[in-house]
Amino acid sequence: MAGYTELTKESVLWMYETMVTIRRFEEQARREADAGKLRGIHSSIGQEAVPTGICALLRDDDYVLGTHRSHHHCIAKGVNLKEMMAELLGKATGTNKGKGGTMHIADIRKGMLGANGVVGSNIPVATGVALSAKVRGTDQVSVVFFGDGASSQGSLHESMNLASIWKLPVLFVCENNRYAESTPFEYSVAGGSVANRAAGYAMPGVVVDGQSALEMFEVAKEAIARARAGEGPTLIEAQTYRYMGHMGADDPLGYRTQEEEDYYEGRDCIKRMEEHLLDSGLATESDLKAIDEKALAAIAEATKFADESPFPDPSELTTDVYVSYP
Amino acid sequence: MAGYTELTKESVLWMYETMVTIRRFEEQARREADAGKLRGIHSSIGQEAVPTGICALLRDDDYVLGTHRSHHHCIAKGVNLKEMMAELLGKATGTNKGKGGTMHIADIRKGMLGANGVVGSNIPVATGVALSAKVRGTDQVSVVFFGDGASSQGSLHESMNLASIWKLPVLFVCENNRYAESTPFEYSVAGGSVANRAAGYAMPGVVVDGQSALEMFEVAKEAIARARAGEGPTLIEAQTYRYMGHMGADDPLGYRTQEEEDYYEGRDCIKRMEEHLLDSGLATESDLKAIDEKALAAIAEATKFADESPFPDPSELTTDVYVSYP
Amino acid sequence: MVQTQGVRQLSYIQAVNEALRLEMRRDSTVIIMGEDIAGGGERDDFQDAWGGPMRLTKGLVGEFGRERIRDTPIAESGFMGAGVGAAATGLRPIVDLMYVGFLGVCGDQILNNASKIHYMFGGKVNVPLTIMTGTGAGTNSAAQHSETVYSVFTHYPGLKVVVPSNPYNVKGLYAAAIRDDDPVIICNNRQLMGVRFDVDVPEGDYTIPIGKADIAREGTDVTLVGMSYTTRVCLQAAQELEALGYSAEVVDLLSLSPMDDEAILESVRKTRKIVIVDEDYPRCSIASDVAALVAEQAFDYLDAPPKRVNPPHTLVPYSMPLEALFVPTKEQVVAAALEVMQ
Amino acid sequence: MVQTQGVRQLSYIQAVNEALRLEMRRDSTVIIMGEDIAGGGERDDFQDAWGGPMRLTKGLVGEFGRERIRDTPIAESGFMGAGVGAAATGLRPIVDLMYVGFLGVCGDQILNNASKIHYMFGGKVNVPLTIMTGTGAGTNSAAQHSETVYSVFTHYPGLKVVVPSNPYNVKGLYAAAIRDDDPVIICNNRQLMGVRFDVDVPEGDYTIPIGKADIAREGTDVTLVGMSYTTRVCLQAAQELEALGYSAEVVDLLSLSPMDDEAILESVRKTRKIVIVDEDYPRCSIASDVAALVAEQAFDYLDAPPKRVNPPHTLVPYSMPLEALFVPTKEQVVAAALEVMQ
Ligand SMILES: Cc1ncc(C[n+]2csc(CCOP(=O)(O)OP(=O)(O)O)c2C)c(N)n1
Ligand SMILES: Cc1ncc(C[n+]2csc(CCOP(=O)(O)OP(=O)(O)O)c2C)c(N)n1
Ligand SMILES: [Mg+2]
Ligand SMILES: [Mg+2]
Repeated sequence: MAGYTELTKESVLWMYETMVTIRRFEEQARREADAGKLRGIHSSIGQEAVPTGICALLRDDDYVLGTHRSHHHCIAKGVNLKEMMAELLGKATGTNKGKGGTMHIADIRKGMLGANGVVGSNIPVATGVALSAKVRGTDQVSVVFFGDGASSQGSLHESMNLASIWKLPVLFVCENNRYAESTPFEYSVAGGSVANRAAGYAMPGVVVDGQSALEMFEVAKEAIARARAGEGPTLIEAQTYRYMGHMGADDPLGYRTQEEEDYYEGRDCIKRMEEHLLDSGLATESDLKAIDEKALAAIAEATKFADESPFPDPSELTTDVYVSYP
Repeated sequence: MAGYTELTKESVLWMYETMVTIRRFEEQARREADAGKLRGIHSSIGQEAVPTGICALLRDDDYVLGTHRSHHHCIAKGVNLKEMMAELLGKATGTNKGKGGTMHIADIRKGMLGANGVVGSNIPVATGVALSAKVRGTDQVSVVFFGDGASSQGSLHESMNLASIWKLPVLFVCENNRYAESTPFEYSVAGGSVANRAAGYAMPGVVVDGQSALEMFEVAKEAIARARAGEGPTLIEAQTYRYMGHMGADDPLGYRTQEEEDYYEGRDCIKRMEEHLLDSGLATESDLKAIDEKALAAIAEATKFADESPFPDPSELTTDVYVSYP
Repeated sequence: MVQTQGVRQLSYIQAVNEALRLEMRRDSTVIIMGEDIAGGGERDDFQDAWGGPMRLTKGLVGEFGRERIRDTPIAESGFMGAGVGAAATGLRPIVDLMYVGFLGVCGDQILNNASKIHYMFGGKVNVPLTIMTGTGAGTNSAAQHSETVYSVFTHYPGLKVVVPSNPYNVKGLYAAAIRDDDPVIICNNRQLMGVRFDVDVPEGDYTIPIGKADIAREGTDVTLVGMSYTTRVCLQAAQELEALGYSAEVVDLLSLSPMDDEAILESVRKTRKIVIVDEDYPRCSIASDVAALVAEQAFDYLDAPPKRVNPPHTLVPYSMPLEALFVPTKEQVVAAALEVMQ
Repeated sequence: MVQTQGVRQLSYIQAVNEALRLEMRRDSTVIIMGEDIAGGGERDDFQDAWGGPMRLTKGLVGEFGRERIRDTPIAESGFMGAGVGAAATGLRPIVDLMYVGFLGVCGDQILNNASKIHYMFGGKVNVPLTIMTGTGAGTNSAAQHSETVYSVFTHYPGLKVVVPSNPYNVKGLYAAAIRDDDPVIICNNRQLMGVRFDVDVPEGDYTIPIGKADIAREGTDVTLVGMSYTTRVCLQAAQELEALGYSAEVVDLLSLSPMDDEAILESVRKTRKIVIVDEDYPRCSIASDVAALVAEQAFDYLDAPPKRVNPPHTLVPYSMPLEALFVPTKEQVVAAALEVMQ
């Protein structure tokens, strides 16, 4: 449970550690995939700051909903690393008992209401989660992440309209990493801006540097305050970049330039946070090293746990289809 | 085939006659429904000017696509009245051989590519029609009508985006008659404007008085010119009003006020066109009367034709499901 | 409606309305969403202007307010998805999908999310969503507004599907569906709405178990399997068969998923002949499924091939006389029954 | 791939690619739309960066250009509807629906428009739309990305559905589908993509008639009915049965709608026993439909109940060992065949 309200040493260090953990997790997940233990992952390396800056502000009872590319959302929301890694390997000890896998990790205890493999599909669901909070009279918020590609789905527009007329406590967060598979954002999004669409639905639309956890934090803080106060939804377009291929196997240089990659990697969210921590005296080099080692140790432990866990019992094939079925 | 390019005596009189014909047709259709010859119609009375002002500019080889409420679209596009009335009565001589009925009237020879009973469903189809024109290298345009209620469907947004990035020759025409069944437009459309949504898709969005055929003509002229020139789509929000209940049986005063009804009926498109014709000297009272009589005669003839036509042969139940099926 | 001594007669519509009212009183987490289910948007002067397409929800907003009775924009994918999300986080939403043909517009939320979340999340999240939808032909509404397609929902693991046939069972099945922890789709046949039934509808709340068929009429010579509207057709056919000297048993399925296989098999083991009457398109239909079931599991009991009565492989035509040929009729059922009885 | 003397071996992917190329050359009204079917948006420097999710469309943009090979935004409802509109007005569009589970997102356009326009418009408008979609489990992709659901398309009158099983027939069925004047859905099983087949694929263009089954192997003791991937499983089972001394006939359906009823019945009249092997969910499946067909129309020929082999009524799990239990296997088919043969 993060639940920070201000940028303090504690919250900033939490963000740094979270981003490092995500990156280390994804590096290991890629190794697992390369070893054939799972078919592949949609790596979130490069995009760590987006959910981190937002989730720093969220409580366990706030909700996050994700996409096919959601390991970073899960980790930022506090999902257990061991159970996540076990899920990737399809093990019985996984968050989803091995039934969901990389595109569907969920942990309701932590308010992670699931990744979702259908592009755009979780946006209405998140809107309903916000509705639930409103009807139950809580001040919980619901945050849904989706890609630039997903912004073309009608579900976003239906949901923005619904959330706006009902003043629902939801944040629509577009992780604009410039590509949907190989399709550039400039080609697929008319007008070249997702945030601009908000105006048509009478809600704020904000563009933010998604490679800066600090900026994400500030923007999210305002949106969350609005949501908790019953003032309705916000659309946030976080400009970010995925460093790897879409799902691993593809070579991104088939559809984007080295210059572009260099530009974004030069603005890497972890590097910039390191500079901030060191410059501001919030941490020393050895503090940072310790954090990285802690992350590596946690990932190693998670990997061991996953490896040693059993596969689901064959009977699990047909359980959990229903809560009850005579 | 209308295909006018300017507001001339001829085109204006064509519009007047078209609107009168629509109204007389709808009055008769309502009588047929009341007599139990069909279950009901979604009457277009009050909205005649919207398709009339646009279709005045269209050629037979341009396309129109409609909604559940589309008799006015069909008549404005030149569909045969006899075949339309026969279709309402489910007769073999109907536009659709009696198989489609009031919500599905189509006549491809006249470029009427069909009403559609699923709200929002024809918007992508119309976009594809425009794509076809583009790929085939013609300068045809595609016009799709939809209601204020339909504007909440994701299909509109997907289609606006597609049409914008591909610069397709399509007009998205929202007939904002202020209600979707009993739901007021101010409640269901966040921000209170459909036209405003266009900006997010980098296309023009225009609000126009839908109770004025002349204004519809001017706005459509520009949009059609844009479309034919390969400059892409336009979103037009025509402010209009349906005088009858949603489908006939309901009493609209259950959800709207007498004052509001009076206001819109005071701006009736036919009355205003009559004033324009008389004031400008383009027609005399007796000219107008002659036009009305012509319309009434045409409707009477259509009704007789429909009444005397046979129902489809029972074998028709299973024909036309496929072009070929072994 | 006339109240026979000791019999509380309600229309199908009234029974649904009563079930909704009782469940909403019982459980404050029950909410309803749909187009014009109250009507008038949020205008206070026009509250309850509509009450749903079939007036199933008429009057509820007065008792439960706009927070729980929610008019939606026309955005089925949006509000069906909202139902899924609300169901996963503490509410028991009922979503009105006006006509089942609009499944096409919101299929993703039903088929990819509602049905799969519980499984994909390892059983750790429930989706107690109820979907109510209008089905069936016979109303001069043409191909898009007259579908049945309950077989499609039945096809998908993770969904439950119920098909009430009269005011008594619809009331009990609504209560059961709303209290159920799985997503349940209730198919309300439009031709049942206005019909008079001689069944008693108790005033208080009660449930009818999902997954249990009802022997709507006992018989020994042939089994007629009905569901929703076709149960009515089967009962009429059974009466006619009686006049001809045959005793027909009518199995009213009530639930399609789970389906009460055993009730069907038991009846067939007794009568040794079966006619399945289904208003849905014939290919991959419930009728096919039941025919396959009895062929596979009661093969040695069958005196004649299992017989399916469906519409032909065609769409629902608009023209009324043509449409009348689409929906299975009493005459077709009688003829089919006579055929399997030789 | 190794070219055996006189045999032109292609992968399933290459065969599809070749069919698309030949049809696009033949007919300038053929266009293709879908996500990343070329890739790179409109950037000239990155043309053909992707070539479709299975690389089925790789290289086509080079020959036919961006006007006919159209990358789309992720908006299945939008571009499927665009396919319908283009098909109704002079083009023959092919729309790539990456995985069949995304049917949920664009069901309205397929089920309410593509399938119904010809009928609703009294036969006066044709919709020569071809939809190609990836089906099937076995790729560690979990419940939403592993469905088969061809039975849903088969259920709807107005749609045609084909299920190729190898590089030879997929090439011919693509050509037939593209030239067909009705909407046709082609299901490409993902497990067939990478497999080696010993079939000859002629270089020129040819069609395989939609609605005709193929007797993939002749036999006398039992009929095994397969479709798409399960045909392969049936052929393997038949080989194993042969080793056990039984002669199995394999009927490869190739089309589900229209279905070649007569080919199935003829085989069953000969073998008197049938096993239907189907990767789709069991309820209201093709297997049920075929079982009902033979029960109804070949009842007196059957020596044993028709036997269905489907996955259980469950969703596709992610975990690989669990997923392996989902898809019908050779072992299951052999066991089922032995069961019907006593
Ligand atoms: C409805 C649907 N269409 C297509 C896909 C296939 N697909 C998976 S990820 C993806 C690209 C998504 O792009 P974006 O939304 O930008 O997210 P990113 O991958 O960049 O994180 C596509 C097309 C899908 N999963 N769901
Ligand atoms: C997808 C879908 N949802 C709901 C309906 C039921 N319905 C028919 S007309 C209508 C209202 C449409 O309102 P609007 O778009 O404003 O058009 P209008 O009736 O005012 O012309 C509704 C909800 C439908 N036909 N299709
Ligand atoms: Mg992206
Ligand atoms: Mg309206």
